[in-house]
Amino acid sequence: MTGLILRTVVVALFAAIALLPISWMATMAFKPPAEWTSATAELTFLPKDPTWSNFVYVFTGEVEGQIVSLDRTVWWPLFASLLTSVIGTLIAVVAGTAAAYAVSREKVGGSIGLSLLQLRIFPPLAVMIPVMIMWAFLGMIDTWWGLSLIYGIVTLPFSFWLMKSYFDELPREIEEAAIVEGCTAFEAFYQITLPIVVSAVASTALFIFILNWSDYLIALLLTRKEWTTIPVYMNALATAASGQLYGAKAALGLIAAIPPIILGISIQRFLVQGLTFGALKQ
Amino acid sequence: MSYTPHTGTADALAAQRRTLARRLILPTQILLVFIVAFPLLMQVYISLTWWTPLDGTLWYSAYESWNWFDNFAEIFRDPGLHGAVWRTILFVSIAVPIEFGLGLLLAALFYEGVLARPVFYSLILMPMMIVPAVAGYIFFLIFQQTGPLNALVGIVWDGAYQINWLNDVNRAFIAVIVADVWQWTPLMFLILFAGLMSVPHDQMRAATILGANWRQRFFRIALPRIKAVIFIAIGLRVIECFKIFDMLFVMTSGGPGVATESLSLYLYKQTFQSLEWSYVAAIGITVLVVLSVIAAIILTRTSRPSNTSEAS
Amino acid sequence: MSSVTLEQTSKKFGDFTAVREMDLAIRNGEFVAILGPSGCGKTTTMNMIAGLEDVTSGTIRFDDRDVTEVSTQKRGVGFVFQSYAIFTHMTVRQNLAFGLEVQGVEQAEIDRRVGDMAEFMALGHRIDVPSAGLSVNEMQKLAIGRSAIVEPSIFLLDEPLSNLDAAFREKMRAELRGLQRALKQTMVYVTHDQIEAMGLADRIAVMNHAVLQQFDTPVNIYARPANVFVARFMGAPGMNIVNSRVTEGGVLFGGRDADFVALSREDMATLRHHGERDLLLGFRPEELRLGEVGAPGSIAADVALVETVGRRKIVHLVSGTTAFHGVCDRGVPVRAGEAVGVTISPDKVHLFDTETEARLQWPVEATHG
Amino acid sequence: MRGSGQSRRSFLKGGAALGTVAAIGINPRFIRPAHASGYAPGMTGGPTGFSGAERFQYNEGMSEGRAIEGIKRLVADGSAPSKLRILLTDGAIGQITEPFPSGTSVKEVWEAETGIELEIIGAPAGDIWARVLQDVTTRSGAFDIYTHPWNSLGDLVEAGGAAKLNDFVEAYQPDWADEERGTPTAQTAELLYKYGGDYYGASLDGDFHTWVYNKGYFEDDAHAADFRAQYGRDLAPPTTWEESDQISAFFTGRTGLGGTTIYGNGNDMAPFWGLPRFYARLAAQAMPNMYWFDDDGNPNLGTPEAVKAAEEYVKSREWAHPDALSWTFAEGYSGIGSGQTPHVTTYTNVAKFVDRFNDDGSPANPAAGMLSAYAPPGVQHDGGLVRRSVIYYNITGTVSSQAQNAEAAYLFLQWLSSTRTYSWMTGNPAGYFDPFQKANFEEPLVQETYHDYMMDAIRETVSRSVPTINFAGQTALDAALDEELQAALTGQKTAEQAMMDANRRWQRIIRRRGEDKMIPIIQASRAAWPTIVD
Repeated sequence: MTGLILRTVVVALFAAIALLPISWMATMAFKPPAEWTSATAELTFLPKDPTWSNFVYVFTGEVEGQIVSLDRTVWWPLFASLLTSVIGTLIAVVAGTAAAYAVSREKVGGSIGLSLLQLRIFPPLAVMIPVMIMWAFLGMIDTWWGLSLIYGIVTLPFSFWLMKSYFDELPREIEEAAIVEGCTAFEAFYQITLPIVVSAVASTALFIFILNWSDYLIALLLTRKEWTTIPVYMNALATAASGQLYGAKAALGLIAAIPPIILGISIQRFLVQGLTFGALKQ
Repeated sequence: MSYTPHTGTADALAAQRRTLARRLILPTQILLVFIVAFPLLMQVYISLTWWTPLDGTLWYSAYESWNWFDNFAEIFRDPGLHGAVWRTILFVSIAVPIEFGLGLLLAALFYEGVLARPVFYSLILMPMMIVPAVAGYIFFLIFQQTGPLNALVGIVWDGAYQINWLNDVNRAFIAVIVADVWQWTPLMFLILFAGLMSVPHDQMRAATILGANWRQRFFRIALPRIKAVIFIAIGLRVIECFKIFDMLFVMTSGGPGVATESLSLYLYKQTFQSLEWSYVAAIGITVLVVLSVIAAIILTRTSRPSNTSEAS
Repeated sequence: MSSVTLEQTSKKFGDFTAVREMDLAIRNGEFVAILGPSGCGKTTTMNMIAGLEDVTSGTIRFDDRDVTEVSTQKRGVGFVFQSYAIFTHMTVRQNLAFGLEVQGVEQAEIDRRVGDMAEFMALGHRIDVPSAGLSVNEMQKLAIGRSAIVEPSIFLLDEPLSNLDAAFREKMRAELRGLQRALKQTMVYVTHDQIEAMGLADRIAVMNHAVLQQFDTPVNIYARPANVFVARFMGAPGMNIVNSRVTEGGVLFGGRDADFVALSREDMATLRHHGERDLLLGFRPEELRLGEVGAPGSIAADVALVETVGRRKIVHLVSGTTAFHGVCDRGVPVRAGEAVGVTISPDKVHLFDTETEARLQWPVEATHG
Repeated sequence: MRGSGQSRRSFLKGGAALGTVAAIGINPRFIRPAHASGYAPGMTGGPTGFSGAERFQYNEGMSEGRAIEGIKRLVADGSAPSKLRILLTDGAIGQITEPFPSGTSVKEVWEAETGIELEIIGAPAGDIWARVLQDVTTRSGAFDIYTHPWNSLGDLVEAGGAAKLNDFVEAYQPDWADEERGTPTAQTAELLYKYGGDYYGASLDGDFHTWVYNKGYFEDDAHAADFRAQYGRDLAPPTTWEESDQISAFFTGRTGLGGTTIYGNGNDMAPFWGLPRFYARLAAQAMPNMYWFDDDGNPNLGTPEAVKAAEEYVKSREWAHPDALSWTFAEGYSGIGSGQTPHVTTYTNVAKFVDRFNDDGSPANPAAGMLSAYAPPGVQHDGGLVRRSVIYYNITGTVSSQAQNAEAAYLFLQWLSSTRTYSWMTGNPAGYFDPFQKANFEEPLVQETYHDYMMDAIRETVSRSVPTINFAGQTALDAALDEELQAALTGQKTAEQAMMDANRRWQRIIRRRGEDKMIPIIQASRAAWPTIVD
């Protein structure tokens, strides 16, 4: 019993360390400029004079007390993040699921699994120049489809490996029985197997959405202005206006952080499989 | 029984299934070829030249400054690159073991049982859900001269506020490690805990009955059993840590000086400041070769279990 | 090796009582089976003996030593899991040596004992193979050997044969019995399979709903079940239990007017002591004989259904509103729809109290007087 | 609730937000009755609707008018594009889009007179060169006009990203170098508009780094008395770096406005943003100049003079804010504005962003009303005092080589950068574009925005400003020097080691770019240096 309490205390300490930095940003988002740093006032954890103005500022571009009006509000980057993440997820999940099924059942495609793994391991910056040139040649820089496509490609390894681990577990007999009953091979896949793994597909999709939403580097390099995503917008806000728009940036950070936290916690069990490429199940 | 498949013979059926499989894999193959073929060819091509966009010619005219393997030779002579690689390796070899150690400790605590486990579990996972660029910003805030950490330090050591974090070479390096450990220890914990939970309960109990104490059970039964999971967890972190960019870019941009400049940040600067694109291509190819070997190792490790399960 | 005594041992999980006030005295060197349907508390009982579960109240003693508060590691029990719990990341040798190593036995001693045990278990030629590659048979031996090598005072086995197919199980059962004799170990064996229990155990502890029902030799459990549950649980099919009533004239089968059941003198004495009352009448299906309708001392019944199972026939009978069944050789010419006269030999009849379902004995406890 | 309309009118309220001085777009400040309408006699175009508008109006005989006429001809023959796409630094957009002082904006006037839409795509100041480069190297052709640091002009030209403007300049005669109204000297025009002898850029900025100080501190009796006691001379604007550093050292740790602790050196020292401070120190180390390269095109970073400049620069960190190494110009602005520092070297628009008052007469920043400026400090040599500043960043417009219609793009740039439009625009406090033309300094609206003290200081600074690197390889050269300086600033190397390493890296970059190509360019760049000695 003392062991249990001792363990709980240690774990609670860890949880506090995990939580404090996030909550510092969260409270910062509600602080007026005077409370941002200790240069102008004593720092407190909770805002002494809580305000929505940081949010008002990023959503409307103007707020009392801010002489700088924003050229762009957060609405469009928010939409850009959402749209490109969702479409990127669709591409990755559809292609990845189909390929995973094919490889799981028929061992086609040679070493496609290895290639996909390499794709994930490779540092994007070492290959970004040709990708930029290619994207420009195809007119895909700073477009929603260009960003969605690259998102779909870089998260493809995850959807492939995840779904493959699921299909590997599913006995072939299910489809064979269906084919014996008169289904075509495709119908067996589409009508029999897919419905069985539909929750796995859904979890994979959420997982990949989080990955896409979290991207900073790719959006930084492959967008200009129109389709910059929230993280890029957030960081650019500081470069342009000064390193001191702490509150507005914190508000943006909070907006960017919330969807992955909610989705991530809701699929936490599944995350393990995603992050281990399904290697856990042995 | 008396069912007869009306689709024909077993051979025809197998053929039909293979055809379907080939079609289903096609989109992925196309995407892969799309993203790999041209970039790879272009990388190889320009890496053998001295081309930079400043030449005023387009990349396909790069042959005008053909130089064979000079760029690859440069890789061995470039102290900037060596520094970045060395820092990255140092970063990985400090951050990942700490993450592993703390993750394992947490996993062990959870495995033994804590009160309100689901609540703490979710709380502890939160850092890894944060967008890395946002995490960089959070720690940029925390490590400010005028930020909360120094305020806290000021409370403990009265008046001694002025610890400079992000503008000091060594402390900035510590700060980015702290940020990385904060963000990714939860991942280690998540994977290791799942691994521990997959250790058959009976084996742990059998060890107990045979007289093993807690430590013996943990280190002789549980840990060896989750070797593959540990391998994955560490491998995953090493790879991601090696690529690290977002968090550093936002938090320090590699500064002060190059004190926190990782390989990725170095490549970014080479690409957008020095414009040494052919050199970047040569580095890219070198990295590709090294990583391919690593990927092959990982793949053989992880695919082995599924092969054996198919065999049985 | 030692004796094991449970005194008033209880285990509660919150509001749920898994084991209630159990008294059990296992003798030194005895092979005891704990038998019961799933959820009856038999595994909990074993876990308490092993120390894997703390007892809520009561005492457990090994010989004279009170081990109630002693941790699992220090109890010195051997435990064979249903899954065998082989450490599959180790070789056979490492598995066998594990217990000795963690107890700090000298290396030379370990080597010697591991070698001996491997030979004894006929695993000598497999000693350095990874244990993941063993056959099920070898795994069981390894599991037993791994427990035996630390010379436990008592050996606990949790349904070790349930993973096996029927034919192999019989072979392993024989082997297990042989091993127990050779090791001269006190063994407690948990099972839900009565045939296994009957075949292996010196004594059987039958449990139901957290309560020990009867602890006796297989013969006695079968011949003198302590209550209706044990009577029904043992044997396949179980004992017939029918309502009946004691009247002036005798015991009425199924509470009907007509047919009386013949009883042994001993039972008659018991009944006379109790006076007129309802009771439950038990008789084993294989103990009844089918004859002509109206044969002396017989009970008139109709054959509802006849099943042939192997060399036996199971005959479903109805007498008035009372259904029961009998077992006979497949050669007996009986067909559904026939009317038959059923005779039960008087010394094979068991009497149980309607309320407590306990066996009626002479003299009966005062509470039922 | 406060509507945005109201906050637009009272935009200077609540200016305590120091961090916001670096504008993304400041709303117009001057609210004046809109009574004037129509053009002044003889004028055919330009803004209308406010008093003084006639000063910015033009006719076909003027630079702006010629540009408009040119566009009209393009429209007439059907070759004019329907819109022009401009990549523009975020903080500069307001000067084009916000009405000033009331009525119309630059953008509205252009669109009304030509019918060609202006599409402005913004990018952060620090990122804009990467965006330009991305467009050039990938041949995206997403912009007709780039704006970028003047330093990058050489790289842009060499990369083939900029269209040569010689023919257009010949045809439309911009008044860039006009003796009455244009650049301070003919030399300046050569420097700002040309690269390698050809016209490529249109300067849209006056980034002659200027010294701004807190006059209130300097004239404070207590500070002055203490300073005199310590250094035996008056606390006055420094003429040499030595004096400047003494002032920095003196003020560090003293108590300033509102009880704030002063740090003596207000300069930001982050990579890229801090670099001009070092260049300014270096340039003054020899008579008449310490050039970046010697006569033969070899880098001068390994010289004792360079090491001395580096040592002094590194030493100056002691008096700077502890976080100065991650500071950009914006933090520098807020430092001088809040009274945390007595002096700073920075862009001239610090005066318009920081030194201003709210509508109710209260200071927008604690130090508002206390600021002044001085001519650059220097180094005393036997032959005289060499005082030097640098031109660095300086937003420059170029016509993209991928522009849909280069002539139309050029004509817009000519119109925008000609002295009348530019004077009008630069008076607008809503953005970065700073005055540098003679006409700008004469313009009352500009004077009002930038204050008189700044006008004088700018003129003195301009005549003593040397160009930082603006030829091909600049990004690589500056980045290499930057990295070595940062290494010295953070104590990883001594200043001497850093300079030696920087020298080697510069040599390597030049070799790699081809010495035969580079040396003539380097030698040519020396011609634009002023030789004035005080």
